[in-house]
Amino acid sequence: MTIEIPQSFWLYFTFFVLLLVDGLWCMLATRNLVRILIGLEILMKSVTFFLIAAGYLSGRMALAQALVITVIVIEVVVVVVVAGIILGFYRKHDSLDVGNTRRMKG
Amino acid sequence: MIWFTLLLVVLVLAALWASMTTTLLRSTLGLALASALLSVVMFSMGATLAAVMELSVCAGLISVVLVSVASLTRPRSIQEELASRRSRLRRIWPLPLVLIAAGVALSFVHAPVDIVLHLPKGDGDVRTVLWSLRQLDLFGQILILLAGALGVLVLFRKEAKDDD
Amino acid sequence: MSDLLLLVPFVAVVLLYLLPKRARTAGLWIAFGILALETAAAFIDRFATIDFGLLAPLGKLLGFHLATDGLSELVILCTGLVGMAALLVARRTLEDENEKFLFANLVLVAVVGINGIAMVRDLFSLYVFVEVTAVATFILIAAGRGDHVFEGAWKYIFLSVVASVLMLTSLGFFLLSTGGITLDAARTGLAANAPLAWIAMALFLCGLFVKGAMVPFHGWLADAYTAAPAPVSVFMAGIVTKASGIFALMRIAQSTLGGATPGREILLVVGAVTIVVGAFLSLTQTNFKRMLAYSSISQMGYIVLALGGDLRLGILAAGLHFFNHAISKSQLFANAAAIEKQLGTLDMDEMGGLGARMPVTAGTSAVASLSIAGLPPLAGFWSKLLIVLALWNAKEYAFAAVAILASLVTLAYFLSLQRRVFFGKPLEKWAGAREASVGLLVPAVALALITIALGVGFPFALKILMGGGA
Amino acid sequence: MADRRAIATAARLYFVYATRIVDARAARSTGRGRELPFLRLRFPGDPAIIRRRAKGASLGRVGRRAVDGVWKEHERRNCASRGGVCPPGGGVPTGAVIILFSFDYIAHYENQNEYYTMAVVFLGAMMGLVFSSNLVYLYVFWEITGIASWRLIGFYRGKTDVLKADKAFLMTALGALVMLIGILAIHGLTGTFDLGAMKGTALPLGISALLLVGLLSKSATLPFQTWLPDAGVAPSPVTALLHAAVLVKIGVYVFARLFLSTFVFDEALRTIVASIAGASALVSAGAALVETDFKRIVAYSTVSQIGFIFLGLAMGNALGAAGALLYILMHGLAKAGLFLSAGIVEQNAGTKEITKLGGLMRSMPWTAVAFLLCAFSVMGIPPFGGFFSKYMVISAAVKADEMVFGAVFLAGALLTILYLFRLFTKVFLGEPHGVLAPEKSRLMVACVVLLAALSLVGGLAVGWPSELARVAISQMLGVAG
Repeated sequence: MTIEIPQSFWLYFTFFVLLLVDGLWCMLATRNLVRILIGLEILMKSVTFFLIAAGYLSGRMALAQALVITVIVIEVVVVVVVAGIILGFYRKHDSLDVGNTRRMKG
Repeated sequence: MIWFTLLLVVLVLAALWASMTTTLLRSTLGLALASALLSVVMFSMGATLAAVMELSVCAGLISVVLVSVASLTRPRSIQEELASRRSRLRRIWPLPLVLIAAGVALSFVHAPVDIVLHLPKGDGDVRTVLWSLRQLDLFGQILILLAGALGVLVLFRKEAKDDD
Repeated sequence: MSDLLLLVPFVAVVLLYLLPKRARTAGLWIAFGILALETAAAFIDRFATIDFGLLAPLGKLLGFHLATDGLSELVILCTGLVGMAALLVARRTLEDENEKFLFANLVLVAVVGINGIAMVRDLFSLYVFVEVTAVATFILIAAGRGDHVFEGAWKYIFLSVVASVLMLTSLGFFLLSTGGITLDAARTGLAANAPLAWIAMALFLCGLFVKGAMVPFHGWLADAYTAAPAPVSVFMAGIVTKASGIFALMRIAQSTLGGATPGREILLVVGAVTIVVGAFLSLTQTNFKRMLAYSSISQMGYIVLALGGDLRLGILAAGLHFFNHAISKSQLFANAAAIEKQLGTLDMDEMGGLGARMPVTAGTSAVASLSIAGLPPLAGFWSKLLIVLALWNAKEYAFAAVAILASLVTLAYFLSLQRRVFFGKPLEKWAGAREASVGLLVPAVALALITIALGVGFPFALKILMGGGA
Repeated sequence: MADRRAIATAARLYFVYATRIVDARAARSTGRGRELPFLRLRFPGDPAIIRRRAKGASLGRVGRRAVDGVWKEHERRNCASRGGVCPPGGGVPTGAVIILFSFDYIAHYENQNEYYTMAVVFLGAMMGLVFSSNLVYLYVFWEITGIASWRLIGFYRGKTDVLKADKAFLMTALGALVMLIGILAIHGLTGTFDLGAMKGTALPLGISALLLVGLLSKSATLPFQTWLPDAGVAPSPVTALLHAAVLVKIGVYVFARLFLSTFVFDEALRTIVASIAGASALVSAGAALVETDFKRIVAYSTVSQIGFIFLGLAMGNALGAAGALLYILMHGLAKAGLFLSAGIVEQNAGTKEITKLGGLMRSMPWTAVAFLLCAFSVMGIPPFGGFFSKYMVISAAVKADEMVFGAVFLAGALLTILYLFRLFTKVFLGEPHGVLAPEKSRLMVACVVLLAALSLVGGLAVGWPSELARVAISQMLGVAG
């Protein structure tokens, strides 16, 4: 690579932050459970990207890849479980509106 | 480098589209696109194996799951849809502006960072690392897949029972 | 042979599915047996180094980089005890056989996760096992029949993902700053005072604060505990939250922070704020389980606070409080299960005078309450005393005073709980209420006896602990 | 951490109390559901008593040996000097009489098992406290008495009863926790929890103040006195046990242990304590004058008398201290008599309001006489026991040249006479209101009479108790009294 390390670090970091903000905003702005799940996925993308970038910059790409592979597996399991929970919620309330969940207080 | 940066920009745009578009199906599509773009990014950075995983699992499998969730649930009525869309739009429209502002602000930062460099690049093959150094993580993967399988069993079966 | 602690429950889950359908009723007892073995393993001196003959090559083959020490044994012991209690409660409160079978399976998966957390020496593996435990717990909560299970599970998932993001980001920073993700690498980086390493550590701590429900990330816990089915809340309150959040913090404080000032100050402030906020929130609750949940938050604050004190004594005190709280809180949730089963409600405003109807439940819950409130001669007093001593020795006088005086609030809400539920005039409405069945009383009584025995015989226990490391 | 010797000692003490509780349980189970209360007389706490009575008793050989061992160990190690144990140990016979009284009094109510268990735990903890030579164990037993009194005060399950019990528990626990901070500070200062090892330490005023908060809250002295009158919702034997014989005296006793025999008792602290005690004595005596609830009057009287005990201790000379210890003993006997008389009146007449009572002299002659005798002792009329203790404290004030406090003390004594006479005339003399309730239970009356007689005998044969107090003081202060 031709660019020097600090500069490229900030490049990666910038896009990491952008994806992160995007995902968080997506999660917080919506009331639809599936869309929250999508926001959550965007968050995971950002983190995946950051891990790869960190491996790339520090020269531990193999390690970073190994980590990312595990993260991806965990991610897919979480998504499946959450999808199951969302479906259960839908069957109960006949809606995907997160507003229906805000009933517990205290 | 320019191309690489552009790729990243497109990646963020795809994610932005996924979070802003109106229907769930398009949103899912946007996510799949972002995932695919990310795998290209990873590929170009040399993380080939992880890129393949990302492409097949995230862009493929997760999209399938999301699409099936979206199709198993009934879309809302038009009135509901319109009402909720309006309120959502009110909350989501600042997002692009925020992203642009954050991007611009961050592009001015060039503070030095103290990164520890491991030269020569690459500490062996990823397969070696995964299979000989990170068995515990592999075990964790198997375990979490098992947990996921149990979860499918519990959460989806419960549903079938409720149908009766 | 610490690998066995991961492998045996894992293999058991797989084998349980090979059982013929009719034999599945035994699932609960098989899980119980495995947890009993686990409890016993915690007592075997240097269990990790024992060679099991034929099994020895297995360890080499697998190449897990595990390490056990006093702290791991503590968690393993708590997991065994709490898991057994949860299984006993499940036996009496879950309705059909299938639910019980799945509960046993998921508990075993979570137990593998917790054992992993107890023994790993690597931040990423820590994350993986935390996630395994969390996924098993999501499913356990969501599998319930209550009205609020989705909400409870959902909030937990939402904040868990935030925690994951924080931890993974932190791992990225660790890669950049130290090139490694083992605990040792992290310690080296922190000792060299690399700014990126400190950022990474702060992020990781934040992730664990979410997992451990420290204020201001405590929002999920009360909902999750309240929504979860009775045996799940016993298990969660007893060990899941503590292992995946608090124990990880203990591990990090012990092996990476090394008493460095910035880390200690974070722990002190977060711990103290959590103690106070949790205690006052608990004071205002009307739901039995919800009050216990906020009390859990507050008590976990004590453990974190202890980590900010004098290092050696602090870890010892935190470990003891970990144990005491695991025992007493899971016992209180078992009491809650008994009450819910008998009355069908957990609203404390509807209760009163139950002490006469359910004397065993009332008596054991009083023991656990007083122990958590830190009254001698029960076990909770000694751990709190050690926590305060650790703080005092580290010259954190103000924090020590906060810790001491907050136990008055603890006492206040537990007295209010006792008053509203067990004392007062017996209500007409519950004239028919009777003591819960023996199956539900066994765990409560056993755990209460542990509390009393540890409290009364504490000086001897301390001697063993001091000798045995930790 | 605490040294091993103390650990072993405390463990043995635990064992003693445990055997005693088990013993109580066994007694109950042999009764096949019936209460066999007389068996419980055996364990009002003092290992010495146990040892004497253990000959043919049910403790069994092993238990007896353990008890013997503990006692000898205490003798050898002199954890608390033997003399020093005696005056608070005087609470034990009083406690025995009170428990005897409660056999009849409690018999009509539920939760008797809890009552007896807690009473035993309470007395046991109190003896444990007396024997502790280590601040941590002191604190442990201190809080156990708190737990026991929580359940004892909350004996009735009505909402206000339980609330008042919680209030008492929380207030004493607050004091105890503040005291715990003080204990930690002492540990920080001296590096030990062992009272013997820290002998002669000069405490900074701040730490002393922390300790004092705990002591005052347990003794229900101003400004922490409010829980004590409220705790009058408890059954009368409980109030007698807590307010007269044991609980409130613990604070005073530990004060003596800490400030007289362990730490340096400096001038500033002495003035502070004396002022608080004086104010407490006068204010609560005033409150006793205007109250109309029988038990609240007696309770305020206790607060007031505790003030005098603190005054005596704060005078700083051996005479005052010996007087205070004697005061603990005498006041315990007489005040228990007053509370128990209140219990008889309350249970038979069905009210505690003195405006609704009157002329009970006719239907309750024995109770009335016993009440009057006990009241004489509390007032300090010769030749009752109370006179000597009061006399010693006053002369200690004179000797220490603290004329102001001497005057306060005299004023307080005058008020005591006033409010006790007022109480007596309102309840036992004058026109009867409604039916005159008779004394039903002979056992209860006998207990009160016994206490009154003991008060009188304590005064007539004052040489023996005052010798004890003198020995105790000379051991505690290390000087010839």
